[in-house]
Amino acid sequence: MNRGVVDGVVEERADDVVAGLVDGHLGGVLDQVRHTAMHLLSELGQPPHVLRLRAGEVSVELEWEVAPVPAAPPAAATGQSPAAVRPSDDPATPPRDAAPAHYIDAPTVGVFYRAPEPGAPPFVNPGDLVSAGQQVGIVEAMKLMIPVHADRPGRVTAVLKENGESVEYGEHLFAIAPDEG
Amino acid sequence: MNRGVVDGVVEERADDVVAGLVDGHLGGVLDQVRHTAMHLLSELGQPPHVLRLRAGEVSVELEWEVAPVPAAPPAAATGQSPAAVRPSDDPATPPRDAAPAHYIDAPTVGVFYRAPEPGAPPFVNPGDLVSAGQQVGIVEAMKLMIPVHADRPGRVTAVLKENGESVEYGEHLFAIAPDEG
Amino acid sequence: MFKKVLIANRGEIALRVARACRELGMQAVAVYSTVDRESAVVRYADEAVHIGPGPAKRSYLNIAAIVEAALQTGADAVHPGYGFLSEDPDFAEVCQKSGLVFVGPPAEVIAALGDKTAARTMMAQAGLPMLPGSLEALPSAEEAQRFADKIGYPVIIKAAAGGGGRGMRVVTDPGRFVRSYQETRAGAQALFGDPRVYVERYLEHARHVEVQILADQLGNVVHLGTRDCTVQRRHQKLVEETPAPGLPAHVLDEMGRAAVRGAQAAGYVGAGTFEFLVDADHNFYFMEVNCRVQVEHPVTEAVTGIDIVQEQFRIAAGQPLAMRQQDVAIRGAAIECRVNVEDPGRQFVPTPGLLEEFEPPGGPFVRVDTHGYPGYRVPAAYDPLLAKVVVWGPTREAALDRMDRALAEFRVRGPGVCTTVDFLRAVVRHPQFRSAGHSTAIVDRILADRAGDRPAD
Amino acid sequence: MFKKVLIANRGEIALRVARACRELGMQAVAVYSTVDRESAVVRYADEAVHIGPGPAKRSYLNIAAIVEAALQTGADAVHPGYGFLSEDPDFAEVCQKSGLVFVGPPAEVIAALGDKTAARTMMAQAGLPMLPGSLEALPSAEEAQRFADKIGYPVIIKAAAGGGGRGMRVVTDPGRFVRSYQETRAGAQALFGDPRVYVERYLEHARHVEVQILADQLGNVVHLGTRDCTVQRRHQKLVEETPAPGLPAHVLDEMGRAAVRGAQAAGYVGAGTFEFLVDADHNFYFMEVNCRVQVEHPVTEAVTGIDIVQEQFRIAAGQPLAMRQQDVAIRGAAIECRVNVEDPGRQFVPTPGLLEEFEPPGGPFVRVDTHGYPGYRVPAAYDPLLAKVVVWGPTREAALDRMDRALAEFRVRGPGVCTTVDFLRAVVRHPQFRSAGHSTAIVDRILADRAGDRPAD
Repeated sequence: MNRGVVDGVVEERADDVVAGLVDGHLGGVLDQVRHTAMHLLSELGQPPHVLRLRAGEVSVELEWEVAPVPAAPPAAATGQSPAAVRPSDDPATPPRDAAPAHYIDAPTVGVFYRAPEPGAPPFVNPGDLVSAGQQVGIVEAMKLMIPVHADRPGRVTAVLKENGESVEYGEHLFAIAPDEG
Repeated sequence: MNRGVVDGVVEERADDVVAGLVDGHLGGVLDQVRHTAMHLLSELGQPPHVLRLRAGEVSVELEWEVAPVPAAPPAAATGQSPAAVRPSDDPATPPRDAAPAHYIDAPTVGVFYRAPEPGAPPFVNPGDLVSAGQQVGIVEAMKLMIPVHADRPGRVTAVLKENGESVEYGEHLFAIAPDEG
Repeated sequence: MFKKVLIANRGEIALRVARACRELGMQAVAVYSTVDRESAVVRYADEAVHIGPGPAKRSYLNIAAIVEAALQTGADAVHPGYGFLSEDPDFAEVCQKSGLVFVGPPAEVIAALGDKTAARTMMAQAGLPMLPGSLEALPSAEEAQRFADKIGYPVIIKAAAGGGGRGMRVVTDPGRFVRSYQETRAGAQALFGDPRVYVERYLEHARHVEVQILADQLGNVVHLGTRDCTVQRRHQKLVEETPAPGLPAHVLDEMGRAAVRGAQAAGYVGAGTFEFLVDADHNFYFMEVNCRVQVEHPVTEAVTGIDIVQEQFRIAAGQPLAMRQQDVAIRGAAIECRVNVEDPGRQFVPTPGLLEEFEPPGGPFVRVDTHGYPGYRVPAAYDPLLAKVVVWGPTREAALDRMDRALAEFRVRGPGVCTTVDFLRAVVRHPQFRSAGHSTAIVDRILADRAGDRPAD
Repeated sequence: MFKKVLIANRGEIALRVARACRELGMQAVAVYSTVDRESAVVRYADEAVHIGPGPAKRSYLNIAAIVEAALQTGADAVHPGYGFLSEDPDFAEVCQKSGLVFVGPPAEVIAALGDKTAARTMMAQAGLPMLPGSLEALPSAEEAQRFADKIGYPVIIKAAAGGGGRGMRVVTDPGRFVRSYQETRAGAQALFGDPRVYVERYLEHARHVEVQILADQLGNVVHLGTRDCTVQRRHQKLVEETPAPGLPAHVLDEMGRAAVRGAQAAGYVGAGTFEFLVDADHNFYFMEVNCRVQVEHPVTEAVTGIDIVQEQFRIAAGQPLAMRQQDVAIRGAAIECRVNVEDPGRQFVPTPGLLEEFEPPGGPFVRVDTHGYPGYRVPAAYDPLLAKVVVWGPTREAALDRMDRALAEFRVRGPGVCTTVDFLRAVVRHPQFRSAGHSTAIVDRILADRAGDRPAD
């Protein structure tokens, strides 16, 4: 599960709000702002640690302290308290600018092979550039040779499984970095 | 489930207040802002440690001292929010100085009688002053006449059960106000 | 017995099988799809293998992935549960070829009984009573119509490759026969990739009664009595009970003996179910054989004291049956209610979601099989069965009172989550059900009554 | 039957009784102390009355408050459960005088059997086997010593008003007899307000075996077989099972018949238990009668299919027993483990508190009786029993394997909360227990073993 830090900002054109104030609809604006805030939170796959929302004269600002994860939270608690589901996002760490590593995963349960046949050179090695769709490995399941393809171009930064190793569905096989070359 | 100390501040520049008082508008805004803040809190799955809410000249700022979050018990997962469990968070309410009403409760399950015997005048009536230890009623359980005593001096402000009414253990029988006379 | 068993299923039955493994001292391997990562059996089993994404086609129906998982974990047997691959002869065969014991009948038996016309022929030869109908598929509309006219209407047109109530059409008006025939063939082609259909007399208001059998590899077969599964909605069973109420003992005995004959004729091995239709005069007719453990097997366990899943393992391990027919004693009555996450008020639309509160019933003579737990998020990807509440009583009446008590105790709460608990209570309280005078029509009647009560929404 | 029943108890047994009320179509009234405000039976019952503060003396032992609550709510019967007022003849009498049916034996029967010397005399006259001992209280130390010397050491000095293992002393050395005699008298005076003591031969390594009986108001008495309660710690039962293992069938039958004779002699009415000690040669000796439903009654229900609490109500309502002795059939074996909130690692100190996580076991042939639920706060005021896990199996071995499986499933977690689950697993896995070669010494042995394993803390 990706655990980034989100920072949401929404703006409305101030004159609408001023109009709202003049018409004495400030409560309505407040409601709109509140609803927008909740809506935003509900849409974020990941709870933010800061939320700032301003609509002209009306603004909301929320900050969540990063709480330590309760030891073995009861199942009932999981997914309910935003802070609880985030292990240890350190607020000190600046938001990453570098794109996170991308992985090529096992398409099925089976045995992972790096080369088309025993003795042959591997499809790819660390440092190689790969293009989208290029075959980078094989997973054998019940005598079926299922090709593993790169789903995007990039540079192979790591091979995460041994040749001939058993893998489950979805296990990371390769790490890929977008190529800046 | 106390999640920490609450620190509520409401900032208003005096002239705004005057302005508010003059057109009576600001007071309404203040209320709306407060309600919006409480509403917002009640909607958040996880209490923030900072909440700032501004509407025009009115702003609310709340900060919670962060306490380690205990694993929420399933029971607490029933939509309870800090606001819901701590109504006293309301920053707009001044701390009460008036002592809360005191109650004299039923000492057992039984039938409540206000008078020593049928036709006799009641031990006490609303408005009466009572002294600590004074008998104010009877609860009959299995032919046992169990006296009800005032456990502190004060003025009877209300009789909360009818003569001859069935009561459970601990039910309020009388309301007592400390006597300022 | 086996050292390690891979459970090729999910939900409550996967947990049920894992419990049997524990009790028999065998390790259990769970397989799971991505959305089942948090499922009860995954945290229960000794090992768990992630075999694919949510869609069953790529996980619980993915033969290669499952067999591969079994080989990787060193399992020596595979239990298929019910549904999914449990009656897929190819899966059984691949397991056998891969050196894994498939806990179920041999592939060829599954194949033979899976073809409804072949099964009908086999059982007719074994002397089981049949509804008037064609033993062969009827390839031409004319031939089929002639046949239907002969046996008399209403008739039902069924897919040879069908089963479980899918791909059937009832015809009352001879004038509409040809059209229905063509529709059914088209549907059969679409559903099962096999257009063959056959025709038989249709019974209205029949009771669905099935017989549980156990057959070992040495040819010993016993039956464990009957189950009535008449309370259905769109061919989905909601309430099952044993013994089948309102039928004379000699009829129940005849059905049991017929099932045993049929199993012997088919060379059946394992736990299986023979389904019959019973008409108002207590005549019974063979319908089909289910080559798996049934959802409703616990009611039979409750009255016989026989653990059917454990017996499946013993049989698969080559052990002879421990009991003879005269050792099988039926005590009292048992009822099962299937609690689904569905909203009966909205045509039983599934209502998956997070179970914030989950407290199943307990106490005397109550058994609950469920994969639910507080905090479990019911995925939308699979069938809505959440829990089976099973009660036993010395009499059917006592069991019904107990079921009503138990259902009332069931606490399930979560955003957007509904269950069928209240609806099931309405069923077990319904006078027609209590008097065992019900037919397959009872669910629609209750729904109509409730619709009457409910303000239109 | 009754219209409304007041349940004069708390915890799992109050819920057990409330369930029986539901199943029999009777309304249930719960009574609760302040600390039990959130208890399961309060939310389960049709009505609940707050009868007093936490201390039992002012709530669950408060006769006036409970009877008053019954009258206020219009109850026509009172079920006392076990413990608290269940064997208090005064309570039974006040109920009767107040027009409430007391679900238990008549007050005078409770009184007669509550006096251990009177009970011993009665049962000796009824021909039940007795340990060599005094039928009368022995008022003087000299007389008592003479008697002890006659029957031979070791002897045990017991309070006439005692029971449940309280107020007893074992004497091995005749030289210490007089001192122990005086200590026991003093203790009896303090505990029961009655100094009378008697002396009997003391059996070491005996088995505790009891017989469950049912007696109606017409004098019909049946027994429901035996229960072995040998696994105890400080006279507190931890594990119970039926039938009592390792005893020949004819001995079990004799014990059953003896209990029936004793019940008839006492004019017993209701459900009751006759406790015996059994020595290594399978001789059994009458100990005492419990005039209430036992904590461990579910194991008997599991093998007989008879709902003992429902039978209590039928008997109290004046109905004749529905079964004769020959109708009582014992099927298989059943075991109960008492799960307490205690820390076995710290001399079983109680560990009450909030149950953040609470998931009892389920599945085939498992029954759980508990008042626990997720979010329940176990109060410190009462006994630490949280749940009873009961399993059934066709054999004792199968039941033991199932119990191990079930205990492993039990999830209880909360700040400071410990349970005896792991300790109970150690018991049911212990070779001496599995071979039924255990005596009352087994608990201390296991504790010693575990102390050895555990790093000192």
